[in-house]
Amino acid sequence: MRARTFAQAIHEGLAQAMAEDPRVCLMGPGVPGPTGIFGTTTGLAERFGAERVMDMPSSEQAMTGFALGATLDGYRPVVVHMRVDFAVLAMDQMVNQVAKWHFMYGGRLRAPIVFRLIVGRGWGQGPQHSQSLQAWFAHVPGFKVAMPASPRDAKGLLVAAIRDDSPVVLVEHRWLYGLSGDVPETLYETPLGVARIARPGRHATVAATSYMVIEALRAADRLAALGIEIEVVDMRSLVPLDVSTLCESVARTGHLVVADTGSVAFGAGAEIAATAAERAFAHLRRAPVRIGLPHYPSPTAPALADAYFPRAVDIERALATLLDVDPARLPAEDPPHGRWRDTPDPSFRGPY
Amino acid sequence: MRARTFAQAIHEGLAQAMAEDPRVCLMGPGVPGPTGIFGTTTGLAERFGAERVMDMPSSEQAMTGFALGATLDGYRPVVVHMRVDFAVLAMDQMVNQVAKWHFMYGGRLRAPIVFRLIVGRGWGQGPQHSQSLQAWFAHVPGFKVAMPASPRDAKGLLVAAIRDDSPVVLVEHRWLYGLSGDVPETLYETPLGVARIARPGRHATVAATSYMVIEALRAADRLAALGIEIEVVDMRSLVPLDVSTLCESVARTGHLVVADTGSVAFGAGAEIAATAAERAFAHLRRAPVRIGLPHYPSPTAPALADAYFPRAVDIERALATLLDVDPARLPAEDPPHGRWRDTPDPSFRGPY
Amino acid sequence: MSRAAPLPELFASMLRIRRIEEAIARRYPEGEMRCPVHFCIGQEAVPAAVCGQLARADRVFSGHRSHGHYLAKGGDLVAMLAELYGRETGCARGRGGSQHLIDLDAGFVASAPILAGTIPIAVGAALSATWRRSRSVSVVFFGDGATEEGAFHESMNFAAARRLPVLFVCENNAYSVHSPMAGRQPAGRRIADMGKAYAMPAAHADGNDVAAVWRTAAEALARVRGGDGPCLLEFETYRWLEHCGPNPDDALGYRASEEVDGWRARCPIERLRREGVPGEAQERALEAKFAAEIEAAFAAARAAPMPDPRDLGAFVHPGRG
Amino acid sequence: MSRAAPLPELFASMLRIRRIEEAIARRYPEGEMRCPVHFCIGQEAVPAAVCGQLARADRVFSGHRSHGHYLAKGGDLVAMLAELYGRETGCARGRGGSQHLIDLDAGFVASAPILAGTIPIAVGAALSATWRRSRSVSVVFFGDGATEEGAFHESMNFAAARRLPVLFVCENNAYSVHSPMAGRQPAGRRIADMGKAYAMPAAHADGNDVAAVWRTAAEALARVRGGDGPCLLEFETYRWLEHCGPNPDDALGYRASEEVDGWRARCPIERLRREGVPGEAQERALEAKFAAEIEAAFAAARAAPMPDPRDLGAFVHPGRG
Ligand SMILES: Cc1ncc(C[n+]2csc(CCOP(=O)(O)OP(=O)(O)O)c2C)c(N)n1
Ligand SMILES: Cc1ncc(C[n+]2csc(CCOP(=O)(O)OP(=O)(O)O)c2C)c(N)n1
Ligand SMILES: [Mg+2]
Ligand SMILES: [Mg+2]
Repeated sequence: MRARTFAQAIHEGLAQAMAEDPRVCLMGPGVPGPTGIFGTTTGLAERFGAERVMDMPSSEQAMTGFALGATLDGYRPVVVHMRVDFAVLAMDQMVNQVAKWHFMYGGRLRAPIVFRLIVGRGWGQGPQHSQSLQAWFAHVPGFKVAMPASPRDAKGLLVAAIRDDSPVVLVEHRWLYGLSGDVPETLYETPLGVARIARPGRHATVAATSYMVIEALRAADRLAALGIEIEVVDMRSLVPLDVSTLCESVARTGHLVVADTGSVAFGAGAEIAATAAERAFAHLRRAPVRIGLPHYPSPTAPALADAYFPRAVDIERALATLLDVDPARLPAEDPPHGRWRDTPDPSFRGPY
Repeated sequence: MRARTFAQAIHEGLAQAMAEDPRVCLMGPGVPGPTGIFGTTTGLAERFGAERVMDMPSSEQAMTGFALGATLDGYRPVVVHMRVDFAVLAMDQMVNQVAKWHFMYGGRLRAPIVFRLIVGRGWGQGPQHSQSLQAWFAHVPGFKVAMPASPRDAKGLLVAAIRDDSPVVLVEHRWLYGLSGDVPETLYETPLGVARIARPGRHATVAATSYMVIEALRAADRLAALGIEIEVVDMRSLVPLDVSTLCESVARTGHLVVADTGSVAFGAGAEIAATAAERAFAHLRRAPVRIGLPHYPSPTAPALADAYFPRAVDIERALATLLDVDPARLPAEDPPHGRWRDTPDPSFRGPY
Repeated sequence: MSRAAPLPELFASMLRIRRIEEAIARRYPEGEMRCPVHFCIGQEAVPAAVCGQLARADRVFSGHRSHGHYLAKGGDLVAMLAELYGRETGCARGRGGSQHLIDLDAGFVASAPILAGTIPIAVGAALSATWRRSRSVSVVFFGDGATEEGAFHESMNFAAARRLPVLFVCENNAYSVHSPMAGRQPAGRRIADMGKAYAMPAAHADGNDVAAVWRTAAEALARVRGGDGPCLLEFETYRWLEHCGPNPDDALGYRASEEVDGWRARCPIERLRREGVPGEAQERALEAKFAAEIEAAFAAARAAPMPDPRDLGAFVHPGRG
Repeated sequence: MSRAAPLPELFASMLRIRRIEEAIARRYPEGEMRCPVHFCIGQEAVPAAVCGQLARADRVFSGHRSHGHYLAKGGDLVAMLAELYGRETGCARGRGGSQHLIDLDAGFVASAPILAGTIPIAVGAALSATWRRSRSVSVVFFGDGATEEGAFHESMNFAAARRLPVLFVCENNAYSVHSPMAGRQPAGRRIADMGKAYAMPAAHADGNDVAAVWRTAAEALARVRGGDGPCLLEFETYRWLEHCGPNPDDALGYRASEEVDGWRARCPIERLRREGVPGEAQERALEAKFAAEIEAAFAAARAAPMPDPRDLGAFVHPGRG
């Protein structure tokens, strides 16, 4: 095992992809800066030059167009937004131009751009800095959308995205950045559109995205003590959606809980649940259940945020109901490492 | 019956709401212009003055902020976008500010703004002028979202939206503008969040939005000849979603087809289908089916557009499969009024 | 130094655009070109004079009113008409229509109707041109209305900050659909004055005087090509027909008829003709040539096949490159 | 004519902001203010001198670095601290945190961290003020980075086109997070020069010279109040601490230490002190007063209740108004 953090895995993927292909370039405010997008781009400007690792003004809309224009000369830009929320300013260029670029000129142009959108949860990121809008991008024809949940996939999906000729939106969750795991040294791909059985099990399926995979694995761990075997499917991509892995798992278990990082209503989980209802209807023994954010903006105060963001315990409760387990038998939730649950682990320090 | 077109109904709703409440004002490029947003605003500037019926520069993003700022003085702006696609330029102000305005200042501010977003389908509107992005707005906490399908509701939902203290997104489909129907003269509301049984039936439910209600009614008409009774539920609002009307209908019929004007994938139909799967699971005899746009951008050429946009015939086929009706028994589709099906009725003339 | 305006060629270029637009307008009511079309009749001088001095490798971008730019840059006429007719042989294979013209061989990269949408893309192309140490420049055409969009500012700012080889060309026809400038933009300043916000050289000229457009563009292009960074040009001109579609719209009353008549009298083609350019015989020859070309082009476009509905899903995602 | 700068009052206003920010910085590492905080230490002159000459009915808007603007406009200190502590008694009831300050009684309408996000809102408030024939003006504060956003341009354009009563105030501290101006904005022009793009009067001054800020703002406010339309002001200043958080960040190396030291030497408070304002005794009295006020405010804020998690869904949709 070659242990690397999620952030290091992204860094390595970027460095290797840039070394492999001189057309790969990075753009975004702060990308070449001293803190290097949470450490994921540090030193790359020094190594590959300021032309390929570009600082940018705060002009999210036009920056997207700059990247698109550069594809005309064969470049393959990776555009970075420190918060998903900032990409909201770029929706016109992303949706009206980039996503449709190949199609609307009859295949004569391509837009091989990767958008790294970071979900900024925790420490009071609040209403304008912690949205999780993957469902938007997945809804727009032309994009591929991936959401890595492990260091290995953080690198592998990034490399696959960079090599793909479609525009790809990568949603990276800040709470995964410190997570450590096995990351091969080679330049490998995690194919877009292929889910992963993160943990096999036979009593129920939890189909999860991004950071919710970690919470699902925690839930599975804790339910194992009760003899309940949960299968955790890390969806990895929303577009293409791996319908067969999802439905085969549901066919094995008969139960589905979907856990996504975004709002439940009209969210990614709706597509996953609806797909399972359509394609694995005969196998579903009970109604599918969705876990995610309630239909409220993201609050800042930790007293509210702790109640807002779903955790393993919410998944456990949903599974208990599905599987007729007396909720009283569920293990008590671990206490937070401090007073609040708004930071991912004890070593994390504010400001953010 | 007081027959008015959908466009006239909007006009009347605006005029009456402005007469009732001097705080209601309209903004948007072309709003006071000679063609008056497809006739929905004609003459209002003359009647209510240029201050309340404001032309605007093409600055969609900032225009949204102007409307929001005006709410500080108690105004209730109705912001008009001639195409949904133009609102994409305003997503930052709409989503990061307007939708969260009341919440993120702890209830001290309100954003009673109505956004009229027009879906520009047909006559080669093409990739950048015919998107139907209601699922986006419905996914963002803070908005209410409504989609009138009849002249009566075009007025009633508009009036309800104007009087509501939340920001409300109204999605208006161009192909409904010429539709005629009964429109009461009084200033009435169609309550947000209440669906309507547009046609009762007992064999299957079609839950439809906006223009797809018309196609669903056509399908129901044609299937009636085979003795099949389809219940058409006009969802009318996405947020709040009328879960009980939906689920009660499914409980009666046991079958659900969802027909939405947008892309199927991660679309409004996913939420409706998932909700039915969750809340009416025991009543569903077969898997729900979704009808909508394939996951491709909108093509311009009529030869492609005719295949792209779903019609009654697609709903009929889905119902036939659900109800074990031999598709050969389905009535043949009516021929188009011209060579193509890219205009709503024979009296329609280009350019658009 | 740049050469003097080649007036006979510019005349030919303008006349060709005019005749093509007129032919489209004539056939549009047949209902076979089933997409919105924005005619540039009356505005031909700017495309002719600006594109007339570009190399093939220079890249042109435009918006909804793009026929003139496409044609003047050398875009294929049959492919454009086929696009309007929704044919598989259209320049965008029928997927885009009149508002999505493209001819990469001619260096006409892309037009698109979302206002200001192609402006940042043109800047990006200029950026990557500098990476490649290429000498090609980006030229982007847009209307007065498009300058109201934030993307215009973001693009101007970045192009100036990085001194990129972009020529920003505003065709100011005084209206955005039916809205006049008053209330949309500040009084007492020209659009060209916005260059000052970015320390960007800018110039303004009569957009119906093809020689003036030529000179103004020549100077700006010399700067841009010389590596001195971007320039902004504003040309005042006027659209003769309705905003979208083939008819006059004087009945709507948003433009005073004296104003419309005044501008019609300032026809850029007629202006040269009055100066004796190119001469009657030459003009007759041009008319005959264009008439034949246009007729043949319409015939070819109309004979071309429609896209196959089974290919609806083509070009959504490219194969691996 | 406006009165001369009331230096002792401005000193007091700046010192108060400084001491409050220092107190927050001191307690921030305790980990009880759990939200990102952007300190304005070093930049106190602009909020003090601009807000110091506003009426309560004038409406102020700001961005992420808003403490100074809120306090100088008369925002309630306890409510601000309670907001940082995530308390139900916070000015935004804990929903917003440091980046969403509000005090409607004081005419501090809203701050929000999305860059340039409040600029159009301020313009809209000015628009509706004209509808009401009110004499209140909108003042919006933003950084140099925010001027790169398209919404800035769209707002300037519209405010100028309609001659709205808005004062645009740019605090140019030469950095956007860690990025210097070079490469982000054109060389050879000031941000104030952007006024020319909109025929909008603009001025530039040393943002660490509180008297200069006062004079510059006074002139502009007289114009804006007089119905002559908007003005743009640019004040050069400097942030002493890291972009976000309570510590210096000299170790990151993006700012030369001579530069940081040079600006620290140009402390706006020290500058007045050197000129003998307000005098030692007065200063001691102010220090004592602020220390007591701040201690009491922290105590009150910390004693206040947390929001009840059962109220998570409150304020998503208002009741009918
Ligand atoms: C973002 C956006 N908003 C609105 C429109 C609708 N629209 C199409 S053309 C046009 C007028 C543009 O005026 P101008 O840029 O001056 O070009 P002109 O039509 O005068 O050539 C408008 C508002 C659009 N296409 N895109
Ligand atoms: C739309 C958007 N993009 C990016 C950011 C991230 N961001 C927060 S503060 C900041 C720097 C802004 O610089 P400036 O406007 O000069 O203000 P300063 O911090 O220097 O006071 C950036 C880029 C943001 N908040 N919003
Ligand atoms: Mg124009
Ligand atoms: Mg700054």
